[in-house]
Amino acid sequence: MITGNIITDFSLLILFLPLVAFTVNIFFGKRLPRQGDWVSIGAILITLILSLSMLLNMFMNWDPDFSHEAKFIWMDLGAFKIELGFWVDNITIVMLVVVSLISSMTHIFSLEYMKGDIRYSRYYAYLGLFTFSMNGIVLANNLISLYIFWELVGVSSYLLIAHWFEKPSAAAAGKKAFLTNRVGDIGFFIGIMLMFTAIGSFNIQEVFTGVSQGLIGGSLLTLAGVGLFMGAVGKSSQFPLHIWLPDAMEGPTPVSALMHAATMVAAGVYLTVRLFPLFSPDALLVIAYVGGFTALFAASIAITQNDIKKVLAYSTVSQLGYMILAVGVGNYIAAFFHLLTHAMFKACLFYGSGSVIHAMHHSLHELDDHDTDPQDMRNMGGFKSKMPITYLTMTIATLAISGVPFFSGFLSKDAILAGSLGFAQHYPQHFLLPVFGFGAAAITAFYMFRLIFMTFHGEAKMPKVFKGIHESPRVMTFPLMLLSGLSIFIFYTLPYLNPLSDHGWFTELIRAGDSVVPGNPTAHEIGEGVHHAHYTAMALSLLVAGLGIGLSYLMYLKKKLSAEVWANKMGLLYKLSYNKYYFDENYDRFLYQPLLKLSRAVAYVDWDLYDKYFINGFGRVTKWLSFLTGRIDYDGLDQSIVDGIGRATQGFGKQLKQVQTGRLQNYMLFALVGVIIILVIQTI
Amino acid sequence: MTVDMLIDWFATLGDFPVLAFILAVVISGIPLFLVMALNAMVAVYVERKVSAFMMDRLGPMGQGPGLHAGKWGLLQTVADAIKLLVKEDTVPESSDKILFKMAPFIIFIGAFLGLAAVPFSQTLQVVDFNVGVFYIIAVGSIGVIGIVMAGWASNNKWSLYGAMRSAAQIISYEIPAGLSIIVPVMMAGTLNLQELIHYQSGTVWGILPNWIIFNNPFSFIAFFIFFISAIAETNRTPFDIPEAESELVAGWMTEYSGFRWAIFFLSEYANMLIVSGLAVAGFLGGWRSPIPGLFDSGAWGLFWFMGKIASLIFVMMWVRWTFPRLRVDQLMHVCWKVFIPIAMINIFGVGIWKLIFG
Amino acid sequence: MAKYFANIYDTVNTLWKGMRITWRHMINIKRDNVTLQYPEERWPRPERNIGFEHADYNVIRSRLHVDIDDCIGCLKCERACPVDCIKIDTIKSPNRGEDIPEIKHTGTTSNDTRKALVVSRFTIDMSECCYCNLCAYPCPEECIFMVGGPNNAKHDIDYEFSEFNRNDLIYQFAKSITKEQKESLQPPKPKVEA
Amino acid sequence: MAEFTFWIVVGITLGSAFMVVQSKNLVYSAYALLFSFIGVTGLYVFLWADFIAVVQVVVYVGGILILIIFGIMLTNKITSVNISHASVQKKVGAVAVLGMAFLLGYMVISTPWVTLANVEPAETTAAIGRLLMMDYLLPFEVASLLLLGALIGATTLSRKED
Amino acid sequence: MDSLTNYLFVSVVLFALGLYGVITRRNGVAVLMGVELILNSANINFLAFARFGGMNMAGHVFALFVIVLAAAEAAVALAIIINIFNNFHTINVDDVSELKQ
Repeated sequence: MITGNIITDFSLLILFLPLVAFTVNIFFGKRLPRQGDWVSIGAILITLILSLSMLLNMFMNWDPDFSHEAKFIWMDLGAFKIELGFWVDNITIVMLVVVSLISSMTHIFSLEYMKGDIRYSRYYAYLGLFTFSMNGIVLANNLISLYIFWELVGVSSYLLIAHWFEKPSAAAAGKKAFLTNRVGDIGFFIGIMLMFTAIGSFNIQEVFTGVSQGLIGGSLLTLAGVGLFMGAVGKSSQFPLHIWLPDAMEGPTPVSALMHAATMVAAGVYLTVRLFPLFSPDALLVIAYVGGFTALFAASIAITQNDIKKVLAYSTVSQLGYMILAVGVGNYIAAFFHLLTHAMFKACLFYGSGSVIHAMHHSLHELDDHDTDPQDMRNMGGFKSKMPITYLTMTIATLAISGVPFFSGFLSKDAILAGSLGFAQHYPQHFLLPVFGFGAAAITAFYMFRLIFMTFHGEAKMPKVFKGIHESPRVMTFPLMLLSGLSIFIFYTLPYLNPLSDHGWFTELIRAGDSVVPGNPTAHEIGEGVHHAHYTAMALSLLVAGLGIGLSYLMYLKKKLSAEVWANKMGLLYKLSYNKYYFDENYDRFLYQPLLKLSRAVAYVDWDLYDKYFINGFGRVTKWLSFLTGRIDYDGLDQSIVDGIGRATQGFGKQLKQVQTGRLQNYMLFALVGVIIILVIQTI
Repeated sequence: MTVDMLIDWFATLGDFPVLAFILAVVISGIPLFLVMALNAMVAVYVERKVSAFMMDRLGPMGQGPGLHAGKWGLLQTVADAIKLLVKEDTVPESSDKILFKMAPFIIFIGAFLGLAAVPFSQTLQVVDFNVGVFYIIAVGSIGVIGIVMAGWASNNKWSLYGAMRSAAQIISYEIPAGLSIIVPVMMAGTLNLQELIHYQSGTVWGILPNWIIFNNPFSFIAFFIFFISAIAETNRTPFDIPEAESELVAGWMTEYSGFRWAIFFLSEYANMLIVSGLAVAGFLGGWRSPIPGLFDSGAWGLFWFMGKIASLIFVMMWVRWTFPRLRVDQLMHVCWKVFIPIAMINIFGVGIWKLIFG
Repeated sequence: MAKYFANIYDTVNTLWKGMRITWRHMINIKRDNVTLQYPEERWPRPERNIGFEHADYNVIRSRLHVDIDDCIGCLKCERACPVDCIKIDTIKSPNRGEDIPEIKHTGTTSNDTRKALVVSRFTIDMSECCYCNLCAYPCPEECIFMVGGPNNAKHDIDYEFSEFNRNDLIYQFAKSITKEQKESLQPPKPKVEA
Repeated sequence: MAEFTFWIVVGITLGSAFMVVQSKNLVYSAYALLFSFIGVTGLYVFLWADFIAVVQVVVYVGGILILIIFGIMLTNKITSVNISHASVQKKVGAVAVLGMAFLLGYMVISTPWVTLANVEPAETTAAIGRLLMMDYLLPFEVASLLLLGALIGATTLSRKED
Repeated sequence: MDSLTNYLFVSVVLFALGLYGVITRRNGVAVLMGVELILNSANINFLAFARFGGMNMAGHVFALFVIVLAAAEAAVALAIIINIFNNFHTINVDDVSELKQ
């Protein structure tokens, strides 16, 4: 059995191996054979093996209360200490497996997808940096190191999104992602600092203890909770900071799969799951509403998008909203469960879309067509026959995300919906939350099947391009197959095989903890509510999923209902959705432009007034003074004293150089005689 | 060991410390010399036989009981020795006489001193040094001085070239040899040869004897590096460029004949014995029996030790008669670019191995 | 780097191959041995000749042989020998042409020449012989000759006569005579009158 | 016995050291240096420093002396056996050195040395290793750096420019 | 032999001889040999103090450092000497008086 120390060692290795790969690749990558991709892949595979061994250890222990903490003092300033360390429990282990699995899949997938890229080695280096920082978030045992890695994740996401920075849109998307995240991070930092000033520690478990002792409470706790949640809003791209994620699709597709589907955006959810016990009821309510609204809202945008990756991006936002909703209603284990399952099938969907785009791209390249958008679904259709593996795996993932039984998504989504329904049953005034959830579920099923039908079914929209489409190579289909396999329910319900119940190792090993805020419902109460609403929720979710799928089937496969007609009927709504509710435009008009104007005014004061008169005035005075002292120095001092000494020295030197015979041993003899003389004087 | 024991024994007999010391040294030194002589004679005979067999010849058959063919020429080396001893002792006219005469003895002293620390059995060891492993390597370098002396004093370009080559080669190969012998030293945590052998008791994996060579993969590699370096240090083919007959006549030995040449030969074979002894003590369990626990005491120790040494010396001969001579650049390439890096990795690996499993 | 290790692997592999070959030869020495322990073992003489009859091959010079029964002790060969490898001692025969059975002396040669001398010593040092054949020509009885070739009828060819001792190369042809027998053959010394 | 051996060793050491500085033949100097080193090794053994003694043999005899001999052979026309080398300022040097020696000797005599009754350590190697890895770790590392520097420096200096 | 001053005297004499060699020899290699003698005398001192004084194992460590130093010095010095030989075709140190004014 793996003991505590070895867990610490493993965690260290898991954390630092990707960093090593990053360091090697960033400095020597170009000079290594194969541009050093094997370094990164080797490191990430070792990480994966270590994570899997920890998972195995978890199964063999079967201890829901397993918790291991290792820490050391990083900064000791007397009364003020900063400790760094690991907090490993079952959630951490599962999350580590998710991160390393998706990350290694991305590494492997990128082998083919990024082949021939001009910054190939740098791409792999950044992947390593990202994995390092993501693992850091997962393993962190205190808020400050969490924050450090949080920012590192931001940096690496910036680097990866803007990987093709020759494209202005990619560079802009990177910047946007970075800056939008910054807004959330300010809230996050405020939250951390509020906690620290009240409790005096960054350590998460000590913070929990402090909250339960009532060191912080009331509106301050709510404020701190909302602040911490702000971080999650930024990173998990919740409303209103969701705007960066769709743009981030400018990055390479494997990156999207890794960061914008499975890991980085899940960091926000992971944060709320980790910190769940300290959210006050009001904060939780805010979380629930933000999450629920985001779920529905993003889903409604996804319906009308035509870019295959944009659809998936909005779908991700929506699913993250789900998770946040689940945290908000207290069913945070369901949120984490959905995080896990979502990571698998969403990564699979992204890889699938990557595979499709890759194929399109190659085909267009061969036709020498650089104008057609390879990501536009309107140019696809009928790929089923040409790309059977991609089609099959993507279909499985779509079934999973739509919440069809026998697939993982059903289990987790069901749990979330049951949670929200239970919450609404308990607090009827919040009936909107389940409505958000079920609405989003229906829409999700609809647009996901829309994607599948538009891409793989029907006849080819561009026959010329269609001719060149071919299945992707093995290294690209392997992650697809693996991840779609992992989207089947059985991996989450072992050792039980009931496809309709999420009862399994996950629910047995990862138990909800009680909230430490006095007055919050306990885990047991929440569980009761969920259990109560379970069957209703299941029935409802099956119904809405079927509804969505059926509608999509009629509209896009059978063409019984015309999409255009419906769009026209909806009119304003369609337009709003198609243009993403004009969010970017509104931000631009009401936030950026006024800010820019203000900045220009400030700049005018700084440059034209302050610099010109004050600073330059100083400069002139100084120049005049220097001239004066220069005259005194050169003409007075130098000629008489400095040069005088020089001349005297020269004269002496001429005398003394007679002694320099150039014979080493003469010098030695002189030295020896000197020593003897000193010794004699000393003795006397 | 023996010297100390003898001095103690003499102390019980009476108070004559100076005489006791001299007696003890002489008493333990004479057998050592006999071992050297015997070793050279047997080894020369075996070498001739092995080389002949490997070349599908029969080797010396004439000299021996009955003085006739079919008697395996057992007395061949005796005859050789007699021939060498009665030969004229020639000293070249233009040589540096003093150094020329002194050089063989310096080489001989190096070999003799090294032999003093070889643990022939639990008790049969002339001196049991605390730093035995290191000592043997150290006195090995005295021989180099003798070789350079011989080469220079002969005042002959072949001799000088041979000597310079030999010095460069021996000094270079001392490094991988030293680095590899550190592996058993690290495993056992001692430089004392007896303790090193005591460390190698018991079994590993239940079957194999717990010799350091079987202990872990790094020491397995280290043994081969050490052994090959040892071959190079004894200037034997395929590393015999210092005395390469076809280029340098006989290297630094060109001008020597008769008795002095015999001393060279004696030392050379003694050196083989010493390096094999070090390899046996360091890697192959010293005087321990190959079947753990069986025949592992008393005189069996001597038997096993000599048996292992004999097999190693046989392998040296086998190698000699199999491979052609290396070029100088190949020799240095092998030493500096292959053996030394691998030996360093070995040391690192053994350290980690000891941390994890030790 | 990969090349470096491939190189090492190659080296080890080929070393092992080479050593296996020599090992096989060593343990199979009985089968593979090419050495002939010469004086004891010899190559068999080839059955067939080298293209013409031995009898015609008169240049052959392998070893001197003396048919001592025909020798009359004339010392012509001894004188002819340029390297003085032939040594002959003679004693006057008591009765010319008569056999002396106790020393196996025959009185007449095969040419019916009556011998006047008993050859008490006839040695040829083959280690000194230079195979010039000069001794064979003057011999009146044709009793000294090189074996083989045209003389094949008289004596088998013998070109291998290696010995462990150098003295063994001094071939004795005379019949052995003890000292007493020798003295008995000597004519009594004339008494010197005082 | 030990007394006797000690003075013999001292005699060898100093006698060969005198040969080193006095001999006309450079090669004889070098070989006299060998005996001087071996004598010093003997002194080390008397001082209970077996490890240092062995190190002395390895480094001085096996390394430095060979280097010196190589140096001689590379910098002289070795066709003649007698590589003579002259001395300069002998008399002044001798006087100065004698003065130095007398002063130092006077110092040795006049200083009241405190002698502690030490016992012979059982294991010097382990103790040295422990000291090197703990108390003197920094000097040890510096020494290794120095060796590396010397290695690279010597190589760079003596290689042929191409 | 069991007295500190004996060793110190030996060391003094060795030091003086080494110094004499350094000062008087014309050949660079011979100068180097003198330096080696001086270093050896220092080592004798260290070990003598280690045995008789309170220096203990620290003396051994210092001796070890001195030996390391000597090895490095010999290597570099010989490289320099060979370089000098290549440039001036002599290693007599007083022929190489480039330092002269």
